[in-house]
Amino acid sequence: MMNGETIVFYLLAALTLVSALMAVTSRQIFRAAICLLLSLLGIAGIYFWLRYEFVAAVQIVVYAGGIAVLIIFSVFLTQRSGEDLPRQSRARMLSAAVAALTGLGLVMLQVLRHRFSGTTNPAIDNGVSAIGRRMLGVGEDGYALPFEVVSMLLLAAMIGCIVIAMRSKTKSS
Amino acid sequence: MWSFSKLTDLIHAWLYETFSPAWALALEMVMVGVAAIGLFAMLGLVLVIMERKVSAYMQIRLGPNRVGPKGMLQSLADTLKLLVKEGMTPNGVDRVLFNLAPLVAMIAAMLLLAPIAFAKDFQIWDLNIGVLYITAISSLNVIAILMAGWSSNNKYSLLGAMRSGAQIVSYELSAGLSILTIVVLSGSLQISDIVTSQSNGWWIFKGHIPAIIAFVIFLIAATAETNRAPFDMAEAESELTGGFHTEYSGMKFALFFLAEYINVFVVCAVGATLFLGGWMPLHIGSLDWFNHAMDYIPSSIWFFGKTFFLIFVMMWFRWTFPRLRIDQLLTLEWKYLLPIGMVNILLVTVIAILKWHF
Amino acid sequence: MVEEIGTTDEGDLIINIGPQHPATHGVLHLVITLNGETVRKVEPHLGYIHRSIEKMCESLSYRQFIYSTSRMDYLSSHINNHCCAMTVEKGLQLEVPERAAVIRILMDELTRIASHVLWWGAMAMDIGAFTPFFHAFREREMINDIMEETCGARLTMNYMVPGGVQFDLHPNFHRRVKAFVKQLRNKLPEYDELVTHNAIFKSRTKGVGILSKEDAISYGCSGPTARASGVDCDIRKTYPYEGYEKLQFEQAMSTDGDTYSRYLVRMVEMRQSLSIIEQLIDNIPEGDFQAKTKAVLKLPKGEFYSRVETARGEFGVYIVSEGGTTPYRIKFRSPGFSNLSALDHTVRGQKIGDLVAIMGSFDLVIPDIDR
Amino acid sequence: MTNEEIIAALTERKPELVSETGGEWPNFMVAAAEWPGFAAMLRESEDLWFDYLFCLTCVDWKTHLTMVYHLSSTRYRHNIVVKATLDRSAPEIGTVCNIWRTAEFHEREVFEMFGVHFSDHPDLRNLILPDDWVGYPLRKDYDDPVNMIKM
Amino acid sequence: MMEPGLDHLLFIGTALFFIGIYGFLTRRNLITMLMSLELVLNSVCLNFIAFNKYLWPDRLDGLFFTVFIIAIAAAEAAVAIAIIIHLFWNHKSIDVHAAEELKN
Amino acid sequence: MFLKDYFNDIAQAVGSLLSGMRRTGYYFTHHKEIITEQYPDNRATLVLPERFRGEVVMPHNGQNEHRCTGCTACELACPNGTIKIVTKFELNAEGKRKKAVDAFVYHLELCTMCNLCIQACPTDAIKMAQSFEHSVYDRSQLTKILNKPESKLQEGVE
Amino acid sequence: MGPASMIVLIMAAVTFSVIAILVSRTVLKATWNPQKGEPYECGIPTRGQTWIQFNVGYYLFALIFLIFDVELIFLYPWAVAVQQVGWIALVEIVIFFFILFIGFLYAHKKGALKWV
Amino acid sequence: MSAETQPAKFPGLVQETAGGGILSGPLEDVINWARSNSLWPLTFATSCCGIEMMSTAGARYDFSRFGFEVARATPRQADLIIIAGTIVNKMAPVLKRLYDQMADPKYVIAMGACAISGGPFFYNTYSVVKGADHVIPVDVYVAGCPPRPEALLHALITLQEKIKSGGKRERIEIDGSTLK
Ligand code: SF4
Ligand code: SF4
Ligand code: SF4
Repeated sequence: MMNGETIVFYLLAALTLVSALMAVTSRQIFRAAICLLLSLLGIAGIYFWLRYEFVAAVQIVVYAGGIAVLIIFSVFLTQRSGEDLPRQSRARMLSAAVAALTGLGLVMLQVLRHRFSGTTNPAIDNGVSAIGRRMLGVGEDGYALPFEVVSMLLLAAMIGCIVIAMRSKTKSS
Repeated sequence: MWSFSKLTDLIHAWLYETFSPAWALALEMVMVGVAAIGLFAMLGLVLVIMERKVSAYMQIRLGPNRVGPKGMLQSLADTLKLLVKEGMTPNGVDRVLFNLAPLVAMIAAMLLLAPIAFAKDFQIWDLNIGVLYITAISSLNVIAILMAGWSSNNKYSLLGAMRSGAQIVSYELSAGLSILTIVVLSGSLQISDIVTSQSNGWWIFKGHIPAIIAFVIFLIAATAETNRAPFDMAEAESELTGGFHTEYSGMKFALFFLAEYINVFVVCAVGATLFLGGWMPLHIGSLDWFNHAMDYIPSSIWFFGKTFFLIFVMMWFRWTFPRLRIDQLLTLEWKYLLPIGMVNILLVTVIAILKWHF
Repeated sequence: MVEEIGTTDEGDLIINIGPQHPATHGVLHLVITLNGETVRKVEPHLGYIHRSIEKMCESLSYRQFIYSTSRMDYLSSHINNHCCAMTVEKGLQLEVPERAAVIRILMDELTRIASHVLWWGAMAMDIGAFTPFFHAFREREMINDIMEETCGARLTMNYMVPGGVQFDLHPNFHRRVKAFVKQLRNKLPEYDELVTHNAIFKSRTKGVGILSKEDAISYGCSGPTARASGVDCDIRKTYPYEGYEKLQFEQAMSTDGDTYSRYLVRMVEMRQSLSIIEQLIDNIPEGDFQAKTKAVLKLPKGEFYSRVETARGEFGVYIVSEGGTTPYRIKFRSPGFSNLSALDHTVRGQKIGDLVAIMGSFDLVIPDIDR
Repeated sequence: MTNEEIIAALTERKPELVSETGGEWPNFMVAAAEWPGFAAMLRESEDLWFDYLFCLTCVDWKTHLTMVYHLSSTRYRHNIVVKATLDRSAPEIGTVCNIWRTAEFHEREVFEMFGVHFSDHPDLRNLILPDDWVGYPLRKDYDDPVNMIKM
Repeated sequence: MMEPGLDHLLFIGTALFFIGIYGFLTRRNLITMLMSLELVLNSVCLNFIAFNKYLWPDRLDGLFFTVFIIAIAAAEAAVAIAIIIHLFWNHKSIDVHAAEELKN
Repeated sequence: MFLKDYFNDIAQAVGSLLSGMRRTGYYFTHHKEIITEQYPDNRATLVLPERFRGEVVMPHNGQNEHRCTGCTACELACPNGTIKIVTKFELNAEGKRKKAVDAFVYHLELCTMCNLCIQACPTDAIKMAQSFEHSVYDRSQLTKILNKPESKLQEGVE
Repeated sequence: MGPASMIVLIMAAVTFSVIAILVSRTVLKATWNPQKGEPYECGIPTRGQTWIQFNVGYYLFALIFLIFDVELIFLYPWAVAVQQVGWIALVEIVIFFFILFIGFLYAHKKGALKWV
Repeated sequence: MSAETQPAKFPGLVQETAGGGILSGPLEDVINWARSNSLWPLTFATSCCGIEMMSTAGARYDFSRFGFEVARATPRQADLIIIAGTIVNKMAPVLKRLYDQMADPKYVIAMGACAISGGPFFYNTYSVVKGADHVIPVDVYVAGCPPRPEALLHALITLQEKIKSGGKRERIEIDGSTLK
């Protein structure tokens, strides 16, 4: 029997895949951006469905709140967003589609053939406080180091952005 | 004492007795949905009339007083009128996104209601990342605004939308930081935990100076995030006429309006929950008679009282201050609020680890 | 006209502000070239309220044409009328009775305050504060009451006639004016509290929209707009008329030339107008309020020019007479027209939010510009 | 300077100038062709320093047009009126908007109202009237049977 | 329809991946290519979470990887967009051809 | 000192903002400051100043007589042609033909309430009334004939 | 209620909005004219296109925001665990902030946080 | 103020305005009640009368008491244009466009002599529209120059009465050819 959860899952999956497809095919760049966002929200929905609320929230915060806005701004900045993107050559689209479909087929074949074996240990709490403890842990399975490394990465990214963007700004004016 | 939880339990039990589980669940869902819509609409009506009255009194005038007793039906008349006003779609707009945008705004606003604890044990969904959830969902607003602004094919809308995009996004940081201050103190993201952690005093009292600083930052950031004056860049009337909703009319516009007010309500509710103890009554140390007296006031009244107080403060801001310019607004965030917020977090960490809070 | 395409340069956006726009205080149409939020260029398009008053006045008698000038700068309608009456009197070589002159000055100053008060509210509203607007109307309504009692109308009073004023002062006038002076003196600190000292307001206006002294002169700016840039151009001081030379007051001046100093100059002017009123209110000479004139006025052949200081700046009336009962040609030199021409220069390079603030500080009245 | 001094100072420089008397301020007639140069002289001379153009207009005398410039000095507080007679059928005079920038708008107004052409004006378009307006409304013979209801 | 399980999630992940690849191959515009890339990254995240959920529910590493990937994706997007804008300022176009020009 | 300036800025800004809020807060709590007059409710007590110019009227006395001789001085004085006087000739008591006003047409929709007609009238036949409720659905109702039907010139007015 | 509430709320929002929008369609016979469809720009026909490429001055802020936003999401689990972990958490966050603060100062110094 | 006659001099059809009609009975009454009590004006002022309109909005007269408070800067959300001031030929197409861009139902008040007939600028001017009803249909005329705030309030009440009584507004189809 189909219960509510299953329906929701399939709805989310459909949302994700359909809007992802539209994101890569739409010739209206702004719409493509919105579709991408919808697709990412669909993924967040799947995380919710899987009861990984923290990841879902992170996904929404970063993608909806950050990356989408950034992409939209850069669209405004660099495109005449009212005009359609140029049409691609049919051959190119076809070959890309064939390549993607073949890839998909091959991988799925492998996936379905492969018997995954996981643990049968009981699931542990994936609540935020567990995540927090793990993240701050300095021991064997702690993520303290990556946590600090991320800050380095962010620093690097920020400096990179500023260097690049500021240079172009001074140049433009 | 009368409480919501008993009522909901009763209904729940009755439903499951009378109907088969599937039907009961469905019915329950419908009831929650209807209740949510009702709450939503009520809040909208009340907030609109409140805003008008507050502004009127600050502006030495009377405000609406002719529709219904003391003008209380004014916002009802407005709603009805908007309901039967033409909601048109101009040519040349991106029809899909244009019509989708108010819907997105509504969905975002509605979803925000889920984790709010309206009273003792009365919460739609007490999920374990409560406040993070609210932060996440409220960032969907940006998308609604950008969608509306872009799809309107109107220069004012576009400019307004981009402004508010930049603004909401920036102020999310300080809002997040000030929320974190309380999270550090209470050690949980779950709304119910945060409320219970304040049973012996609200965080604004027992969190020392960092909590107060965080509270102020939160108020400012909340005002900015809901696009209200003095941060109403998006619809800066004297510059961009209507901002992102310039082209919207009738109910489509009303939905934005409603969503905006619900957002105001939600951020104030979050503020009340984090800093003012949610539905927790005011308790003073060991003043027992006082505490008992306070306990007699229903928890929902405490919650709404605090929330409406914060809303009033935001209205007070709105009707007092001039508007900031967009660059000043961003400077305020990046030069003042963010560094202060970061230092504040460190401070509160020390306090939390030393257990200096009560 | 050649319609330009939307962009002039990469990333430039052309946007219309007005004719129906809350910030333009009427029906000014500005075509703005924006780069991001920065204003590249502002091109005013006028004429949305061009009522051809100059042409119309050519067929009105010297008594009749005065009323049409109160519809130009309706916020200083008295002062406009005053100037017209003075020009006609100049032509007729008519002495105005002393009482009439004092009444005129009193009314002028009340009008100036009313105009500045309204401007104060509107300026605050432009910057986004709504409450001051309503508070401003409280004081403005008091002036309106005084006007209504004596002149019979609230806005377009039509009180001046060649040779004096239409009616004598109302018996309540003294009492009301004194009450008003007291009230405004009490409320001005409140104004400061709400707007002048407000940190947001200051940061919005300080150092924004700077107009240098040379530019102000070259653009023909006058009134508070020019005085904020350090031009001493108060006609009441420089070319006194109607007994202003006997009064004690200072020209409100500033040298910064930014939006804030334009604001401050007007605030100071309000206080000065109050002090002028205080100097006069107890010393109104007895006598006629109107000189005897013929029923039909005829100006001798010649040209007559007189200038006054309205709330917005120098207003001039230039009458060319052929000796008939109607002016042959009449030209109104309106302060707003010249002030507006400096707008583009002042706004360039500022943000679009500043544009509104700068326009607010110029205190434009569009019918005054379009005539 | 008093009016007499101004007249003296100017006739000294340009003896051919015609000055009118009567009226409050000294009145000078210049030839249209000489006007921009004369204007620059008025603006630049240290003793005259007419830096403030407060009124610029035109009068239609049915046979000819007269441009009228009212100037004053913010330094010496003296005033002067300069006039130039123009041919009515093809009125043309040099612009002074590089000398007094306020002239730009005033000249545009005179252009549309009287049809005076200002040579070298940077942007001579209709300012107040609609772009497709026909006729010069402030000329005496202007008639508009549609819009103008005569009393 | 079946009860959703690991396979379904993996299918979504893989499909997203190849949709992203498809977009990456067909688009000539840097921003849209970046958008396709985001899809690819997300498919990876999804797989991590799926494995974590269905195979090793006793661990949190998949979750952590996802969070870190999101963080890195954000940083990457920021830098990429900075570069795109930089390119745009210099070449007035963000077509890949413009980027190719950069190589020379 | 950088930090000192930084905090000074903040303190000053907050201070100024708070003083603004105190002002609005004062008005919010002091309702006696409200100055609103409630127009349709205060209609009965509304007294307008006697000089207020609402519209031109022609007073008639008890015998339905007015003072207008039809001299058209007001028509000439009016700057915008608001008044049109239609005259007729009637025989007076001595049997002389005499000009009299037939219809005093007054276009309220044009009138600017400038008072020039009143001042011009040699016989004080017209005056300004304080009425102001002139709203109508149809603009033709604003054109009025001020002399009442069958009204006559008052005795002794020349 | 659990996660199902999200579905319920979304459904509620959608039904509410759709019904509200449809009411006026049924009740009102709206008129139409060609000018109604044009974009509103203060009563003047708009000049040129709206959807043009446009200088967004704020993109730099958005860039930096994104970085900080990521930082913020790492702070959430940290904040929850602070009291359980104790001093180490403080040390870690001080390092974390310190590194970020360098970036912040750098941005400030470079004038990236100033308006264009 | 009873008969709603159509001004004779204007050519064209009389059309029922949008917003009337489909529903009847009490529901219609409720809708009319809502509409009449929530007339959001467009901030439209061209000249002197605009100042009196602002006075009416101001604290002393406060038209928000009737629910007219929410002055909208965009015609899409406004229900009412108060034509406060002179309309000149250059402005007429703008006014028409603004009116056209408003969402139905929409109402118009002509405030002051200028808006009714050109008022002081009726004779000898070449640029003034002799009455705003040449451009857009007008529901209520209020005379005065300017009408005092009470008079405007009276006009608003008059308009409310009209809406409440379900007054089908006559709409005068204007020959579009004269306007650009
Ligand atoms: S008041 Fe003025 S406009 Fe009215 S009728 Fe008299 S003269 Fe004419
Ligand atoms: S009202 Fe007076 S001025 Fe006018 S026609 Fe009658 S008597 Fe003459
Ligand atoms: S009616 Fe009178 S007050 Fe109103 S706009 Fe016309 S001239 Fe001005």
